[in-house]
Amino acid sequence: MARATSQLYLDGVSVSFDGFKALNELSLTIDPGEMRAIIGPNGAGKTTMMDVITGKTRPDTGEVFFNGTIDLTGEDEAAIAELGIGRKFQKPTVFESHTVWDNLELALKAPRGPFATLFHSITDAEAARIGALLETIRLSSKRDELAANLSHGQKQWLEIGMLLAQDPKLLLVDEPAAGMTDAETAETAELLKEIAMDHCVVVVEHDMDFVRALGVKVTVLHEGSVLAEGSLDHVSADERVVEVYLGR
Amino acid sequence: MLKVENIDLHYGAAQALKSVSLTADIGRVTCLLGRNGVGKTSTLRAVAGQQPISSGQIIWNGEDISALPAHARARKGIAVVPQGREVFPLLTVKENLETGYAPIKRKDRFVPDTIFELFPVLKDMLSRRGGDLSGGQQQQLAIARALVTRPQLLVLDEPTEGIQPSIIKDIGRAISWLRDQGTMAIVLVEQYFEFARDLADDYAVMDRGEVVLAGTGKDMAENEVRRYLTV
Amino acid sequence: DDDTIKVGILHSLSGTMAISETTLKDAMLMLIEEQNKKGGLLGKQLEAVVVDPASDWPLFAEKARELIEVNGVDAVFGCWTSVSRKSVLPVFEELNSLLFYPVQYEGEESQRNVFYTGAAPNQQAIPAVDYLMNEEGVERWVLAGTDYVYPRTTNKILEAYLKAKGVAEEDIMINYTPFGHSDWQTIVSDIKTFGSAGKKTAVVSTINGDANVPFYKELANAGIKAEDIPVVAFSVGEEELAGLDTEPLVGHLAAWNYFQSADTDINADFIDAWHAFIGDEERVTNDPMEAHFIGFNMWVEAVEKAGTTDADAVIDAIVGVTVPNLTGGYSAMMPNHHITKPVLIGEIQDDGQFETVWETSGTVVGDAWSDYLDGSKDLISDWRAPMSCGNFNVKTGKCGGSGS
Amino acid sequence: MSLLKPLLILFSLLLVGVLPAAAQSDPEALRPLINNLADGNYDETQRQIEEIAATGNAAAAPALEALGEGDLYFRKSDGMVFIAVREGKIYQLTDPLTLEAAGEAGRRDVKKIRVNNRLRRVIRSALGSLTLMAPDPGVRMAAAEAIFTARDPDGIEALDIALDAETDDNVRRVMQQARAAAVLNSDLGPEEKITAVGTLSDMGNRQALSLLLSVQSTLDPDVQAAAADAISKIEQSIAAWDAAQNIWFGISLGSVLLLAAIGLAITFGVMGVINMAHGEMVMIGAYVTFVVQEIIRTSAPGLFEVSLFIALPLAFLTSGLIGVAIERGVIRWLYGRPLETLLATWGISLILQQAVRTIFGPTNQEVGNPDWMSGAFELGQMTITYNRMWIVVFALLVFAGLMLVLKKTPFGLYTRAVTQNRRMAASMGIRTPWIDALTFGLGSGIAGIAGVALSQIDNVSPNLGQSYIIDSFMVVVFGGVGNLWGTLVGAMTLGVVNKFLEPYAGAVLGKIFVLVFIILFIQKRPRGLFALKGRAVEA
Amino acid sequence: MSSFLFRALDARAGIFVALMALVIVLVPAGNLLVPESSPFHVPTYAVTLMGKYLTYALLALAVDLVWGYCGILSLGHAAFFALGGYAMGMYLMRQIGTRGVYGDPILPDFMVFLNWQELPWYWYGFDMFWFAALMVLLVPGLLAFIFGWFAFRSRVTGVYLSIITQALTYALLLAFFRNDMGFGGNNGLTDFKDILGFDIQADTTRAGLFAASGLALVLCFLICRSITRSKLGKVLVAVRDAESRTRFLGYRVEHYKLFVWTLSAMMAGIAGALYVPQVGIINPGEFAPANSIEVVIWVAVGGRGTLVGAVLGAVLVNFAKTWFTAALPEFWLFALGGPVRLRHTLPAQGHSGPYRERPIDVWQQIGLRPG
Ligand SMILES: Nc1ncnc2c1ncn2[C@@H]1O[C@H](COP(=O)(O)OP(=O)(O)OP(=O)(O)O)[C@@H](O)[C@H]1O
Ligand SMILES: Nc1ncnc2c1ncn2[C@@H]1O[C@H](COP(=O)(O)OP(=O)(O)OP(=O)(O)O)[C@@H](O)[C@H]1O
Ligand SMILES: [Mg+2]
Ligand SMILES: [Mg+2]
Repeated sequence: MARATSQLYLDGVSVSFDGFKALNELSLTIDPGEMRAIIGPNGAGKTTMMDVITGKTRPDTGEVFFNGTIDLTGEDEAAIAELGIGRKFQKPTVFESHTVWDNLELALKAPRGPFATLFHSITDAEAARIGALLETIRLSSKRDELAANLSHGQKQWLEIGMLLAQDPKLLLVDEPAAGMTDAETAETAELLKEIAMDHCVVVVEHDMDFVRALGVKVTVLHEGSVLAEGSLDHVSADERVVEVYLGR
Repeated sequence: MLKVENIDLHYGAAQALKSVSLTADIGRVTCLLGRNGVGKTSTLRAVAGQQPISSGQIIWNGEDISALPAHARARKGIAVVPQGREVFPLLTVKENLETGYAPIKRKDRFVPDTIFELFPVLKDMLSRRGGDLSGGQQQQLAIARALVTRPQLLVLDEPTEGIQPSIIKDIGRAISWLRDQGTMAIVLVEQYFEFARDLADDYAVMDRGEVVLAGTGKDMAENEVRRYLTV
Repeated sequence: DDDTIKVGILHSLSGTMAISETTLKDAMLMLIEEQNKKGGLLGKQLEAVVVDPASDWPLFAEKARELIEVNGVDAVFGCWTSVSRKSVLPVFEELNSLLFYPVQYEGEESQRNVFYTGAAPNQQAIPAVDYLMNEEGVERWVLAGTDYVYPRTTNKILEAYLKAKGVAEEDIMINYTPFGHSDWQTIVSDIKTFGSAGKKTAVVSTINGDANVPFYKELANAGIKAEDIPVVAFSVGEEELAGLDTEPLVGHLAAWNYFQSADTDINADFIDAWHAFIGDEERVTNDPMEAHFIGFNMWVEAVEKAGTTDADAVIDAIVGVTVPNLTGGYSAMMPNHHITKPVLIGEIQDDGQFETVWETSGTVVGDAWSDYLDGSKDLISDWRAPMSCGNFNVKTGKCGGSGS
Repeated sequence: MSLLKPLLILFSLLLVGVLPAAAQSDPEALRPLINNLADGNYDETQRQIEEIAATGNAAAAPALEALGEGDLYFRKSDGMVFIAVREGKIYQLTDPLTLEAAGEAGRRDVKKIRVNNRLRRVIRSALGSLTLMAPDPGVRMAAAEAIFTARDPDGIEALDIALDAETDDNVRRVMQQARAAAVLNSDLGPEEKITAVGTLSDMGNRQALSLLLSVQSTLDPDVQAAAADAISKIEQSIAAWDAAQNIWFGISLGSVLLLAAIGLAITFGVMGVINMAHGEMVMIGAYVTFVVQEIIRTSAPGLFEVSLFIALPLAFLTSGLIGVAIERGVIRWLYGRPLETLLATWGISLILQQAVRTIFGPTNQEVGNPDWMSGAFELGQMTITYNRMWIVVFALLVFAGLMLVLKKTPFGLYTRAVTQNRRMAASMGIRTPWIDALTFGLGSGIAGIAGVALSQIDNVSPNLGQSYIIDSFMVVVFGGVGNLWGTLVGAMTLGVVNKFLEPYAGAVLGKIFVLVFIILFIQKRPRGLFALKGRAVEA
Repeated sequence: MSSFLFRALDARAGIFVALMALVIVLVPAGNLLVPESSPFHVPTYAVTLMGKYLTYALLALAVDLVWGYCGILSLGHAAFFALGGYAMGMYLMRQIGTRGVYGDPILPDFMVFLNWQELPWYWYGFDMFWFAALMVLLVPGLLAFIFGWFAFRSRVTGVYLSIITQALTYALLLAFFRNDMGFGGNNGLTDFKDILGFDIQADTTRAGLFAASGLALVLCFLICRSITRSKLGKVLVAVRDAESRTRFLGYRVEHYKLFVWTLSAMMAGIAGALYVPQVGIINPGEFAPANSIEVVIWVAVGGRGTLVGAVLGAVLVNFAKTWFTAALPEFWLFALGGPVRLRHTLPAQGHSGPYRERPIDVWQQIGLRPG
């Protein structure tokens, strides 16, 4: 029931590494158009969850469905990306020997087959889109720089730009504000809220101000399963969340 | 004490630092702030010897160390917690910590208990490979690893990145505790303004490769600094 | 410059074959030097042109072309492996020059521009088998070789020959190994097994090059003594033995047309000259060196006879030229461009030399075409006018092979 | 050569001194017979030898021994026969019967009495019956074995006498087996023969089988049946032993692969340098062995037995230092550019090969096996050669030693840290240049000592390294780059697979199948046998 | 499509193509039209030699496409080259007809003297040029496709891939050495007489083969260049740098790899096919792993990932080899080993090149080490 109407549906997902349970019977449902913040202690399994959704890690048990019908556990990374799931990694990963512009061009939504790309030439609309994205991530001045030459924070921004360029249905954003100044963090929150108007977004972040600024439902993970769920105020009031995560 | 005097630093032809100067005293925390890409990490790399400088001087305890390789600087008591963690992915947590034995005397070659008190999670994961840890766990390991070398100068590049709030608080307490020991100078790069403000004894703000504002922590005027941190 | 006559030397000085061929380059340099001391040829000095085809077969063709076209040499002494010879053949044919090929080979070839001074199978393999059969009473045969054309052909010929002599199918074991094979445990143990069937057994080895050393080491360690299962080899000479402790190998055999131990004055002189030239008393001589010695002298004589180095004239003049070989007899160039040679069977001694235990009473004429192979038994070769054909079919009476 | 003579005399004196007085009554009586050896062809010589043996006069043993060794000569001037040993351009002569020095002769004055394999066999069996009573059990054993192979019925009598006197159980057993062999070849009655078949059946090895097979057709029906039983029994047990033998071959090949690859497991596996010059380090180790033996040969022959132990540290140092030099001179500029290390080390490998070729010449060099590395022993029906056995042991020792260094010492830890993140390792205070140089030196040094071992089974030539480089890379990659256990298991697996394929497919196809096996295996496990898994690897 | 090829022709490529066109015209002209006495005469020896270099250049180009742009370090490309060569060699063998030493109209000499009774099935069709030409493309292409299909799908990368390509060529080497394979064993295929009816030893034929090699090189260069400059080229570089990241963007990495890998193998096949008639022999030695490594070295010397560099590297190194093996026969290995080494000892990127900056990423490319 819940599955049919959901955008993303995880049920009873477990993953273990050499006996260590990184995810433990995790269940989670994201509705279409919803933005969800996920918080939880280091090692709670947030990144692992994203790995499971994007096909990087296969769950030992449990179901993962996209759009209510598509079983993601049977698909590989490329297929999942093609379905419309985009991801920003916790550690920024960009194509270092490509320029900032080319990084965005590669991410841009377009047919992905070898022959399509072989005969592809860039359209004005695409160029304009990349230009706009460069503005958004404030890297216009670095458009012809190799991505290798960016600072840590700039790489974060570039990766966010690439995620936007893909225009996926579901965005998985792992710690977007890490390494950003407070002002930039606030701005990122605005940006995500804007995107969330017509996309489904899952954000992982440790910055409570940022999560507060998003103003969405929060899920707290702990030891591989959901510890609490609700508004930020609601979960912050939970003793266990304070104990394992927020601290005093 | 550390004295950075008018250093320039280039990546190929591009200049990343222009005549940057900075001091850090034993028993004090010096905070370095600035937007993305202004040269904070570059400054720290220059201090740690990871990137050669093209002019200027770096003086540590009265000695010019500008030309020393990184490992020699580590042997002089400089430890770094780099941006992006850089733990050794295939070494276990224990082995990662033991790499910190390299610059210290044989009798000091053990992991102080305070480290595990600070980061209890590491104790549980001693035999897990560094690369398998979660992002925040890696960050904790990186800090712990630096502390194993019993440094006199601790250089931290955004140590709170990706760490859960409760541990950020612990790290804050730990840094002030270390400062209060009075044996260590600490240079901290931090984006998280409040965290920085609470810890800073001195501060410097960078913009486009230059230090544009500096002073003691007490008169770190929020507005003025924020001006350089907003877009 | 016209005041010298140029001689090309086409031997690998690097790569896998350098181990064998470098010596031949030195031998040629020595022969040329000696000839110059004697006053050169046709009143001119000889000049050696050395190139390195680097054990790379296409490079052999390229270097041959370079020698002939660019350096203008009048004759080339060179090649070791069959494939290198095959590679340069068309070049010599096209540019009409001369090649002297000094190594024992599988036969089945006779080319106008090439002179084969090494042994053909009938000058090596068959006498060796005869010896084992008659002298040692061998009844069971292991034919072990490296997997390439020379062993394949030789073994084909030997198989046919043995069967013709009444040896049963199950008394012949044929085994091939890759080039440079170094782990002989299985094969040596197979040989041991095969040899324990109660009949006197021998191994006929066409194992090539470097693979011999580990083979003999394994053989020695496994305790296979020459008295029990003798091995007769066609590719193991003094040079190969130099890399081995021969103590445990005493009594194993080799068939060649020359051994350094040959007790003749001309050989003693040759060895002395070689030691003086190379500056090392320990260096050995071997069969291909003798082949170059013979080939070179034949060429010198033919040039003198023809009064020119012109290829056509020399090709005409050289057939029938007879020069002394190092074992006390004479070798003659036959119309099929192969030479006459004595066949010697030698036993390995503990000093790394061979001692001749048997030899043919006279010399044997090298057969270009084997009598034991279907395709070639009707072929003969004669490069003299009027036949002037390398593959004349006596059945059809036509030049051009046996095909219909 | 010069050593041989005193040894020979000593040996002969031993023989002569203890033989029953009757048998050595008059050595001079033998002189005409011995001098007769000088003329005639092989057939005649054979008759002479048999005649000498028939006298049963043990004084003939040294002469026959020398004949077998090729040391018996005759003087052209008077046809007298001597034992001669060459010293430079002249020969030192020894009287074959009295064993007294008999002057010297020029190279052209004497002529060797030729022997061939057939004669050696005859001599061996003749000596067998002459030395059955020797005091040294080793000699008696050899004598009995000689009679076994000769299967000469005439030996039975001598054996019976010897058996009565024999005290050593092992020799006794071999004598009985020899007697059985002779009996089967004789015209004794069926009872005797059935007992003999029984003895051989208990012996149970290939020699027994071979003997039974060859006489089977000549036997009476009863005996034939017994023989047939014995044959099938022996064949069964041999088949079982064959499988064991194959596994041993596999392990032994595996050890060679392991030795060849283990240095590479460090320079390539741990450091990530695609080290094409690895084979040359092995080759240099082998040449060090050669040089050591050469020096020993000329200045301290007594040390030959320990030459390998002298060579090991020297080879380690030589290859190791060359490795350090290569690292300091070339590789250190290329960290982070592994593919260029491929080029650079390829260039170095060419240069090293050519350098060795220039210094030592292009031909094979002789490296001898010390006695403890030669020969074989029987384990059940398996023949295990000493050199292979010691190489297996040695390979495992090297492996264990290396494992200890890498896992249990700070050096090992620092090495791994440096290769995983050079910049960060430096910031931890690790002297990266040192570690790089030492690690590369260690890998090269290990390759060098592998060369010492390989010199015992393979060619020592400039090409030595080339023949192992591909296999080494296959082993390291098959086992999983960066995992020493992988290298061990990989080497052994490939060795055993190869040895099980070889009897069926032949050496050539066998090798092809092994390569195909590797290709397919990598499809299943794209990071080798002992693949590292998890986030740490992919990241 | 036209825009596709057009894209290749920027200034740099233009210069290269123009130069090549000049060479293709001038060298044969210098050989055939200029009298031998003239200093401008190009000897036949030189024509053949340069023709050989051009085929090597084409092989290097093929390697550069997969290695320089897609990060697949093939240590087995000589296999495709040799297979193309064998396909051509088989055609040339069949053309000999009754001119072989045994005069057998069907069977090549080596089959006659090893007592083969009839032509093996896989030799059928090779008497027709079109069929052989097709096989020149198909055989290497198919092998590459099958090999790549499995390897890329199983995500074999880095050194693991390099080593199994080496295993592939090594296995083929051993297989072709076997006389039982029916390809002439170690001696390979030789003694060719004519190609398409032209005498293979005639100067005109040689000049023609030279021109054909030059044209093939230019054509393949243009194809490679348009590929690398297309978006597909950018994807390839992305795969080279961060394969798994490319997957997360939705690109099917294995399809991309398979595409260029197969294409590259076919180019190598063409190179081999043009090589064989010019050098006059094809034997299993061409499969030797060392040959493949040498090709990689040409590419690296000329500059990986530049295409033109690969061509230059191949010509340069081979020219040096030709020259040294004649001029310094004993020492040419020193001479060749030296520069290869020296060139790379220079700290090419100064002290702060991107390589020093991010060692881990380059390591990752070949899968040696995690990031
Ligand atoms: N391959 C692996 N082997 C062993 N343990 C692993 C492996 N991968 C992940 N883990 C463990 O699984 C747990 C979950 O990791 P994960 O990265 O999902 O945490 P997270 O919630 O993203 O944490 P953070 O907030 O620090 O990023 C951690 O304890 C980590 O150490
Ligand atoms: N390896 C490099 N090569 C070339 N340019 C670089 C390199 N690393 C950094 N830069 C450039 O140098 C400038 C300073 O970078 P630095 O990493 O010091 O910034 P930062 O202040 O630490 O930024 P962040 O907050 O994003 O970490 C940036 O503009 C960046 O683009
Ligand atoms: Mg995480
Ligand atoms: Mg930074």
